[in-house]
Amino acid sequence: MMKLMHKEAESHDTTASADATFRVRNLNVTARGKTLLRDVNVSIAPRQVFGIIGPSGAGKSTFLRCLNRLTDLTPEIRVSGDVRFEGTSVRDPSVDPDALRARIGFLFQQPVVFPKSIIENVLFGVRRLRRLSRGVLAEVAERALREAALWNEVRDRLNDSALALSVGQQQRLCLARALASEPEAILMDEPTSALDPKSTQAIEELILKLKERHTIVLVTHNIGQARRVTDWLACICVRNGAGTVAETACCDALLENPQCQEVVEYLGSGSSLP
Amino acid sequence: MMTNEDLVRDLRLSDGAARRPYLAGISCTRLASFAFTALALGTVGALTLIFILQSLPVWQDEGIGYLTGGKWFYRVQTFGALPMIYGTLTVALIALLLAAPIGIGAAIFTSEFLPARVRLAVKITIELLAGVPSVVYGLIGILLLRDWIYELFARFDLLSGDTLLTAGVLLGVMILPTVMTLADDALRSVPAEQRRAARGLGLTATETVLAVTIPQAGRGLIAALLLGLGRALGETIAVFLVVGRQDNNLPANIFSPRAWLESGQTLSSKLGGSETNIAYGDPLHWAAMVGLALILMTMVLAATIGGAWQRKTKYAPSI
Amino acid sequence: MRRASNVIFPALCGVCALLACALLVGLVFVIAQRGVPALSWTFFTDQMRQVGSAGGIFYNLLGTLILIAAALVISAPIATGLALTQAVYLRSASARSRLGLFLYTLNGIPSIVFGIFGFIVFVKFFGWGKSWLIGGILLALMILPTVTVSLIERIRALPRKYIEAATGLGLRQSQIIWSVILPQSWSGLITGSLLGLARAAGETAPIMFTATIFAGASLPHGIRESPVLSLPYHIFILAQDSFDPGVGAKLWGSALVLLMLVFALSMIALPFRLRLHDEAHA
Amino acid sequence: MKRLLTFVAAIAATQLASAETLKINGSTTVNLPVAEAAEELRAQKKLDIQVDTQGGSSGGISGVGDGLVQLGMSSKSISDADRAKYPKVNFNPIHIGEDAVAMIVSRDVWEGGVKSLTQQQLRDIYEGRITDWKDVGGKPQRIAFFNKEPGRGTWEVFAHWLYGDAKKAPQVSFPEVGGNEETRNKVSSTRGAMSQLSASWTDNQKVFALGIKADAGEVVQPTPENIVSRRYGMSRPLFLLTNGEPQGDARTFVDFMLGSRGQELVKKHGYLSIAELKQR
Repeated sequence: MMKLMHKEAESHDTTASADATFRVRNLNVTARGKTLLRDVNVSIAPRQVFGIIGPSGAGKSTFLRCLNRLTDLTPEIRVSGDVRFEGTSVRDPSVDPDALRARIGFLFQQPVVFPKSIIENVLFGVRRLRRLSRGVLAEVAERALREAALWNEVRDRLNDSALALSVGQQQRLCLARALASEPEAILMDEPTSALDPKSTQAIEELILKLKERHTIVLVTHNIGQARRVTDWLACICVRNGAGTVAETACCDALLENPQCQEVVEYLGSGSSLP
Repeated sequence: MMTNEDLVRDLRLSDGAARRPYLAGISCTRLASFAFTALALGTVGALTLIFILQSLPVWQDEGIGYLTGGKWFYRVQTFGALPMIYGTLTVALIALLLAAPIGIGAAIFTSEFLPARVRLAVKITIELLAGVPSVVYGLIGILLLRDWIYELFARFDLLSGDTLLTAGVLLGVMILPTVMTLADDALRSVPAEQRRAARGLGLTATETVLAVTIPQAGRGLIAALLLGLGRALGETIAVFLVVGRQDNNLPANIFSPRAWLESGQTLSSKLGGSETNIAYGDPLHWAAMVGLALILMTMVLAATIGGAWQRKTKYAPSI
Repeated sequence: MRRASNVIFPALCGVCALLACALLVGLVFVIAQRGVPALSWTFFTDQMRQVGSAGGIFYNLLGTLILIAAALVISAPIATGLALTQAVYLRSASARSRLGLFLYTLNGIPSIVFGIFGFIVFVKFFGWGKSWLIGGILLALMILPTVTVSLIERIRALPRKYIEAATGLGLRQSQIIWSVILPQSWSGLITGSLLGLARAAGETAPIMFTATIFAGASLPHGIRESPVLSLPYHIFILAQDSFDPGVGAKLWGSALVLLMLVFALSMIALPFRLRLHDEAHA
Repeated sequence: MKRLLTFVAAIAATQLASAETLKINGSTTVNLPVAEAAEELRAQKKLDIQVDTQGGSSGGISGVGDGLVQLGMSSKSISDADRAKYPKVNFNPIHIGEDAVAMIVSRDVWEGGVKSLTQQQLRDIYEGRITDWKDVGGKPQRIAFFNKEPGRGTWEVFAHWLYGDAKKAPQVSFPEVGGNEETRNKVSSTRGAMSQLSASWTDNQKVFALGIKADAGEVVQPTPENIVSRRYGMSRPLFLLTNGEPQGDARTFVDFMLGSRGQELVKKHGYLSIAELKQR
């Protein structure tokens, strides 16, 4: 639909950035003197699936973690530049990073469930973030599990250990856990890489459904998945020893007609279509 | 990174090679290893057996009263160990009440809130101090602690600075490094992803510690306390110098804190005292002394094995 | 509320950590402050005189060194055997874990119990009287778990490739042990021994009935009836029976020397441990 | 088992007779001059002497009884019970000096006006009938009695003097103290404290020796004159103890202790020499 919007990342214009969910300007990340990301500029529009592809080690996960300041947890990482979420700089001193993270869900590569019951896992965050009555909590749990398409599978065993679920179910449980606190955006770091094809399909369907109400940033290695679910794509490649956004475009444009040499190489090499 | 399982499997493969007919014969290394293992096991077995055998007369003479009797007068051959069991438990309890919050709090600080480099430095310092000999603690106890306790609690009209509390506080400081370093290990063993997941949900660092790290490290923390308790129960010299060594001092109400400000006797302070020399040669008295060692050993081993077991069992689904 | 608790809780924990460090550093400070005036060259080279109120601690220090050296020599082969049995020879997981539990048990036995055990068996049954060797044996028993566990951990951390390579060459199990496992893991033995000895050097309870006397021993001349002087017992006796103000300084000086010895042993172990730490986290 | 032990002890004893090291164990009170004497003998005559103080006087007696040492140090007489316990041992106490046991109190008691006690008052305190100093003429303050631990000669002398026989002493439980310095330290740092202490260790600066008040009202202080004249009853002999006549190095040592230098050492540590005792 927007094939004309095909630009080099460096000259990414700001047409869409006025109401962008995330707007990243001149993001630089270093760790122990090594530059991980250099001059990253990206705008991510609301209620879309924004895909991030690129070779391993280029800094895709690091970029994702800059968006909700999970990078704070690694002391040696230094971040500079401007990252805005809904118009507010995430690194503004007045911003409480915990409150920020509560508004931005995060799905890890490996599902991380706590050694507790299913219901405890779903409510793990929300019951600490908001003061809710028991009845409301039950509703919240059901809604989140339904949204994560897990309700029908676990409704009868909510008090069983979450560790007994399959990995695919665990990943959806993690999604439900994130959804329970009604985040505005959801960051996903290769959420299906540990899953079998069937579970992968379930997650992909969920992503398409969730984008009606949420902004989704999806890091993926799977070009087919990118093609199936993303609206926009950014390719993060290594240039001069540091990761940077080589190209941003709407999905089809980038995949069919990459402009940038690194992207051509990346798409042409090992990660051919599945 | 290979696991021990892998190593064992690999070696079993090569062990098969060793048993090929043309390499017949048993390896000397294996023989020596098993012999040394048997020696160690045998020594501890002999130790237990000797203690049981040598303490037999007192069990025959006093029966269960040896454990429940409140009076110990060796000159008239009355042997009741209860006041010493009480003293040992009280002193260890006080030590634990002191070391548990401080040790675990400090461990939470080093493992959750300190950067790795600083954490290592603090941990090394603490472990260094875990080696301070108990006789040195005893010196500090006589020189400073007993006077402090005496003045600090003066309004309770305590008879002297040699109290169960003094010994307990001294022991608390002694086991603090043990508790802290084991608790730190337990907290560090909680996978980092779990913390990250909680932080990703928007929980604060504090909420993450309380909701994720501590519950999951729970067994490890209990193990740290139990192993600390084991050390506290068995300590001899430091306690000996400040506990007062008063026999037969069972308080009327053991739950009153006032009872902690009395002098007392612990199993180890009794064993470290002059009676051990006097008792040898009088079968019954000697049996009573050895019996104290047996009781002490049982108590310490219960705590230590409990701790070891807690530490070993991986965290399981808690529901 | 949430933000407040997120400040208060770490602060509380920080106070605990600070308190722990302050307590322990304060303790070292007190000992150092009182002990330093006693230190001099002759304090180390002269023997004790006038029941501890004059002279130095030469034979006390020497006796303690003899005791821990004996403990080291006795515990090293036994610990190696135990570690190999546990980490290499035993096949069933339950037998291995039972041996592990045995080590925990041994580690838990109070030192005074070892003392009484040594008194019954060696001093009385064997009729050795007080002897440095009994002290060495008892201290070796005491540090055995520390040494063994440290060695086992090092064996477990061995990179798989070494064993694969050696197996590929067709070496027998015992050859692999001597050519690969032990050479690669002996730092575990050193670390464990140093940490164990740091504890053993300061122990009074196991040696007071079995191996050490207050005055009059010099170098041991045999096994039977051959006690040594030692620093911890010296301090213990002087703490109860110093009859002279002169003893005070010597007493604190002795405590300081003992503390330094114990710290030195731990410090020597440190580089080995840090290397292990770095490898584990690489 | 018992037979085995006796056998082992016998072997140990024969071993000892030929051993060249002279081993001494026992009372910390006797230890002071003995340890210094040992030091001098080691330097002068190259004798190999080991001195230890485990278990106090009882440790010395049992050490000789079990054949673990050639010389015991004891600040109490050998009782019939001791002889009965070691029927094969011929205990031979050698008197090398005399010491008195003083009842000491802390400064606040002394300044509160308690300077002496009667024998009956001491019994009442020891048996727990009097627990406050105000009942014996002092200021109101609970009595913190530190009892010398079992086996200490000091305690035996105290009990013997108070009850005629240590065995008749009632079974009581007080906080216990061991060595003399420990006693002095704990008494001086505790209000209302009292204990038994070798008279030579009382300095009347940190701890204060009470006089003993006779029924007639006359107060006897633990001074050397009163000890020599036996007016102060709570005194004790200091013994070296052997099994039979001392032999070899033990003989040398005993002779040294009874000689002029040895007796000087006895006096140096605050005890009465044999010569002083014979003056009476």
